[in-house]
Amino acid sequence: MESVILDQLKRDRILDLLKEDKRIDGRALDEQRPLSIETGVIPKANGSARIKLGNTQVITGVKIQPDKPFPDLGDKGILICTAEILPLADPRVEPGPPTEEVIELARVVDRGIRETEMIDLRQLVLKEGKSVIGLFIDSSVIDSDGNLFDACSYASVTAILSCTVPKYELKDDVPVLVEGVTSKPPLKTIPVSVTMARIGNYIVVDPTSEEEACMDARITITTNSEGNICALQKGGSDGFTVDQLVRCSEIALSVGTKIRKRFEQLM
Amino acid sequence: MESVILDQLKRDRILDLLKEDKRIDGRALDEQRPLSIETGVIPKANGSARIKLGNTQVITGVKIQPDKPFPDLGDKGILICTAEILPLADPRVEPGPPTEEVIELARVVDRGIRETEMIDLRQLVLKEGKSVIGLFIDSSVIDSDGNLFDACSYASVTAILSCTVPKYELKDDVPVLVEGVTSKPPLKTIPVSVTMARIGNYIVVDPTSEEEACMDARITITTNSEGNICALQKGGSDGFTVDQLVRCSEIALSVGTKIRKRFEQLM
Amino acid sequence: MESVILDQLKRDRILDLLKEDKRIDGRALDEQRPLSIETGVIPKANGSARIKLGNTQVITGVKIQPDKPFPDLGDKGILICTAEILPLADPRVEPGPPTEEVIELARVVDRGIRETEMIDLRQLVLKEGKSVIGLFIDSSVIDSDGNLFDACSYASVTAILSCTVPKYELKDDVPVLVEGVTSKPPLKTIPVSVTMARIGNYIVVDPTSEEEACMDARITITTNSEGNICALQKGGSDGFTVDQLVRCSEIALSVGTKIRKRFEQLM
Amino acid sequence: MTQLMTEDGIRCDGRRVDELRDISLKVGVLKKANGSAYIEFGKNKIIAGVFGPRDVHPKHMANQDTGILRCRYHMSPFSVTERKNPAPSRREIEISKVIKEALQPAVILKDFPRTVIDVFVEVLQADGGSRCAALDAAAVALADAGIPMRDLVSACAAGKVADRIVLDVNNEEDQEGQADMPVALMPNVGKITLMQLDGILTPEEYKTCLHTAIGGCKRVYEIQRKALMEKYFQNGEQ
Amino acid sequence: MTQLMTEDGIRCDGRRVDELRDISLKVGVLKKANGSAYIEFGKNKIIAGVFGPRDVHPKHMANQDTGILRCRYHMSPFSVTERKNPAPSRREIEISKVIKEALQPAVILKDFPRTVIDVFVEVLQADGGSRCAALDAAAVALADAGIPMRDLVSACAAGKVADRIVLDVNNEEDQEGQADMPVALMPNVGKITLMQLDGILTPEEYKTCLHTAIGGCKRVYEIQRKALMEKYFQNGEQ
Amino acid sequence: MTQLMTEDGIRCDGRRVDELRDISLKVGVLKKANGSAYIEFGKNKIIAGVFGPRDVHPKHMANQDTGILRCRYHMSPFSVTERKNPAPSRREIEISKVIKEALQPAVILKDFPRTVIDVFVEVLQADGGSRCAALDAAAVALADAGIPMRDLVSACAAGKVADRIVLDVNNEEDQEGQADMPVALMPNVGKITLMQLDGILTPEEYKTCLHTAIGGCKRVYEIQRKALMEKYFQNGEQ
Repeated sequence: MESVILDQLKRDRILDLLKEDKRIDGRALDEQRPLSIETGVIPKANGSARIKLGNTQVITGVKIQPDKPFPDLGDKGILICTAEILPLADPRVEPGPPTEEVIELARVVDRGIRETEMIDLRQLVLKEGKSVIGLFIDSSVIDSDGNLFDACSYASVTAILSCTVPKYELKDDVPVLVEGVTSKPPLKTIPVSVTMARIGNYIVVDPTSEEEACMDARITITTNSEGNICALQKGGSDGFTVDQLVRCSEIALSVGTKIRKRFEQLM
Repeated sequence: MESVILDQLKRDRILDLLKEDKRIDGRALDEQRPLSIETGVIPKANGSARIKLGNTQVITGVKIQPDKPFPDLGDKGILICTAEILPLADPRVEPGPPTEEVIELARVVDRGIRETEMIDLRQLVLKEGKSVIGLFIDSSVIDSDGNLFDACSYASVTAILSCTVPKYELKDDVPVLVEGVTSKPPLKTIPVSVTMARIGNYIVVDPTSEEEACMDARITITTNSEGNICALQKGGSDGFTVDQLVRCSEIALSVGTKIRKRFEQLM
Repeated sequence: MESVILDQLKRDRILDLLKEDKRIDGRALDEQRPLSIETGVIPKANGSARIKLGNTQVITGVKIQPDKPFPDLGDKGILICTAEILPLADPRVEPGPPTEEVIELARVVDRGIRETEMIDLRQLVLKEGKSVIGLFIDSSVIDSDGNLFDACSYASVTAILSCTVPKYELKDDVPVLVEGVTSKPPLKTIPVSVTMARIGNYIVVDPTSEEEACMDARITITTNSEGNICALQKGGSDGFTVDQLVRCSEIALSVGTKIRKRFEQLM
Repeated sequence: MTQLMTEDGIRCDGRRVDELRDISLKVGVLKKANGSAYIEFGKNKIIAGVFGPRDVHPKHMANQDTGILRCRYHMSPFSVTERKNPAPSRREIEISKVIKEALQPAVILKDFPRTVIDVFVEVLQADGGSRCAALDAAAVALADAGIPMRDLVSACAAGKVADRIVLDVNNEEDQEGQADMPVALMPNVGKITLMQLDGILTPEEYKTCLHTAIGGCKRVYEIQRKALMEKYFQNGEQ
Repeated sequence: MTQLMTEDGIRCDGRRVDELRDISLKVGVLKKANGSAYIEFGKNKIIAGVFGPRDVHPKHMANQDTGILRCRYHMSPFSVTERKNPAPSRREIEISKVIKEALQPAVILKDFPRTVIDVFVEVLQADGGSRCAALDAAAVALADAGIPMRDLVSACAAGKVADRIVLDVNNEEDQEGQADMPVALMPNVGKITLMQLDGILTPEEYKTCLHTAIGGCKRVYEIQRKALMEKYFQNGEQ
Repeated sequence: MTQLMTEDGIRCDGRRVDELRDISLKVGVLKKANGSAYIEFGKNKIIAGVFGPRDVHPKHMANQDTGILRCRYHMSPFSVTERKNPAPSRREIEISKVIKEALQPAVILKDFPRTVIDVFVEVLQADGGSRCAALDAAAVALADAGIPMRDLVSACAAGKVADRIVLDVNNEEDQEGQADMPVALMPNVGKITLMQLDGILTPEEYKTCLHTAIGGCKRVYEIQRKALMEKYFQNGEQ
């Protein structure tokens, strides 16, 4: 808020480049930043991944442990995705309870995995209504340079793809770990989110924090392995035209297909 | 706090009128504002009411569901009255944890219903010490123009009078809803609270927020159908003489009788 | 923070005295302030003590009640020591959630009792993994003039020494109080903490709040009846040399021995 | 498991696929708020109140260059089947945020630097589509408060139920249907300012669903206009 | 179930109906507080400490025209039979408010604009009537702090037990009796500054109960005066 | 119950009593932080980031005469065997405080009045000795941020296991051993700035343990120096 004039100058500069189909870091409008994926980075977790999307960096760990099912959802295992921006990731973040931005981030990541039905939660039941397997997928942003939605989503999805599910059996209704027996998680599809920013009339894929600071609006669209659209979240303080929304869905499908191939190599 | 001079002028004006036995809105000193009562306004609740007391407006919903009894109170159902001043009701209210004013409001409303033993909680037990019926009576102030105590109390009492209690039966110690069977709540008496403000040496019934801003002290007295006094709360930053307290109890009884007749028509 | 110059003058004065082996209140460097101990001050508690260490005053109550054991610690009773600085004890304390200073205070007191294994928690089990006896040892600082660590520790230890453990028996797996039967707590040793401040190159025992305001660093060393060192916490914004740390351990042992004799008279 | 649609395309509450639920909207229902509105949208019962422009507390949140908009979407404890804890849930905080961002393009905040406009929405009874209904009431309450606006904001969901794209998803359809897509539109400017999707759509269905929702928003807009007209031009004169 | 009264009108703790429990009150018991007092009132053991007039934090709570009074009534975890969570309960917050409002008429706050006087009360052991006992200690602690006051505040409850009006309700009578009415009095000014009632009284009993409580307040006042005299005029001289 | 030491003095992870676990330390691993470091110390995986000197929020915490140092030690939910609640525990708050006090003597805060230096430590995977490893990374991150320092801070624990004093206690030894003593040293100044002890030591063992820990700190210091050299003087030139 302090440097309104500088922000305006930066926006002018970014818009001038966009008119020539260029971005401030040299990318094409529909080009993501380099994506690096490492899995197994937290051996004590059941699954884990470190994602670098340009300078944005996220670490996700998956913990799998027996739990009680939610009421009315006794025939399903538990899936909870969280996200946190660590204060070391960004000078603007302060320790404390989650802001509305972080709550939105976590819920969008969660829905992207939940609504696509990536994991067949019905296969994670030990005893219906009593005892199920819970997957806790916690993402920590450790370096924050824009597009935390995709970075956290990719880290969560790849941590799940790389995880092993320990075996539990009920003894006297108490879940007991069966040592040494694990399985792959029951997967149905691979969701891929693609986040785009609208700056003026231009749609840019995978915005940096510089681009986010001067964007008009934001959209995150998640597609599944079957080429369908399964989750969407518009954000930011302005809107989109219908044409832009259709264009965004096409970009999400085409960029998503490329990313999904990278993910499939992990399986 | 900003306009100390204006507050003082307003108080002088109100006191000048009181010397002539008049109030700023034309009422007699022991006259309540017009009271409108609508029940059944929230069909998804088991009981509900919307009260308008002058410009003060409150909506109360009753939710009835099985619960575990409190320790040492295993032979009684649960009754919990809450109250909240919604931020849309008053420019001075901010979202957040309840202030001491709101906590007092809720506890005074709760005690007015609890101490009069309006509801026979012993009839709301499914299995002693294990399983009981709970009544949650939540009041939301949506327009705040003084005397929230009576408005919330009247809304809570009429919501209870209008509620239907669903039937639950224990199956294997688990309470199960019996569809289509309901009953009236087990009532013993009808409590009516009457709140008065002392301004100078005058006692006025049902103060507006204007009158509350310049009152010296406040008192809420609840009476029951048998003409007894069953709950009382003094508030405000000054006191009452003994004579005033006796006079207040007489007003509470006479005004309460009129209000109770309106309530009885709802049964 | 307001009176930096005054603080500096006070420190100069204290240091000048220390050079002559004197303290501002006339004590020797390794001399504690007068210690008074009263037990049984809260008859409704199972044990209690009021400690005065100079002007510092602490009241501790012990509540003993059945509880569920911690997971993985099913063969042990529960011991929890807390500490609170009441806002009436100190003009700098404000009501609200505990500060990091208070959390450290409580945890150091707790560890001093836990790590010395003062109480044989294995003797407080009603049914392994299901039901145990819990000791809650809550300390309230009511007058705060420095060295809260030792004051809270002494009050906790003497409240434990003076407590009587009610007898519980399991009936249908529910713990039931056996009226009129009590026992002494199962004690193994008596821990005594000794807190020292470093001011310049001087080590002073039992600092007042005046001395704490200008100390460089702080150390609390707890010893047991067998003459061993069992818990230690360094605090403050500077450090100690190795020689100072060895000297501190010797002081803690010699001062601790004297204090322990006072405690033993309570048994 | 409810049957969500008959063979004749009649939905579980009797509507056709392109039919809105009953909507009633009333402007200026509160005395203390600067602007207010009450909407019944199907079984939703929602009240919105607006305060401002006014001073910002805490002050460090004020912006020297523009006014700010704050929103709070909150559900009453008695608004849902099982009594709801009155503390705001993560869901309510997220909805508060997307509602704020849906209203923001319509409100001319630059005119009121250093101030805040507060929009408070209370869901007294909840049904499917409560965030859209909340937005519809909030936009009208902003207008009622006399806040300068570029356009209204009109919101309505579409979705996929029993393999068909339907307008205005109700509670049962939301829970057992295939997709729910709430949308908010600035009807004169033609901008979508809120859009979410939960559920699975083919790219073709996505487009149909979006257009269906926009059609609903436009019909809601007429109801919003009429409600404002009723308050401000009751006697037919301008 | 305890028998609360014998046929001869003797209460469960041996008192007659118009008898106070033992009260001991000591002034100036703390070093750091500006004023303090310790009271034992039956089995109640309560300490009160006062700070101020002093600067207000946070600053926006200060009032340009008058000093403000803040009160905190808090119960120690070990003060009751079952260990109490140290976080303030809703009951403690309400009692803090009524205690503040009971003391406020007695304190001359206008003399100290922009400042706060903080009254902190800690219930070390709780019995029936703890709010009255807390008030009695707090009023004396305010005087001990040298705060200018119009009058002391003296508090005592009356109630209805076994169909009789009794003075100074104890814990068993509070829990199993028919009514409890705590009252605080400014004894020289003649104003009631705290009054609550839980339980059922006829209009006639209400009056009797009120007068009984006032009688108790006056006896407490003598104890408060004596305690202050003991501290300030120990040697009999003025 | 693990056997913690063989008859030949070999520990459960294969180390000798005076042997450190493997340590790898990398400086400058984050882009947004002013300084950062990543350490693997045994199975500990910890990242530290530093911001500042910068303005203090809230402002009343600023000190006119000196800069202030703040530390936050936090464990990721997935860092331990059983998923950890992300809210800071009392243990994390205490460790944050002792880490701050261990770093403070090394940082020249007087040069930056009214500002704050924030040190954030995240334990991604926890093993025994995580507070020492956190300190080792934090000290290097402060240097990487260009903060003027009197010395580095190097930390390592010693302890008592199977009746022997051992260097660098691991997780199993911490939980089933006899004593754990974390120590932090300013290696050139020779000051101990962090020291804690849980467990029972004779006075003689106490001295041995302290010297053993200091030996470990000095070896850690060499690793810290090397890591800083690698970043700032990669090509061997000054």
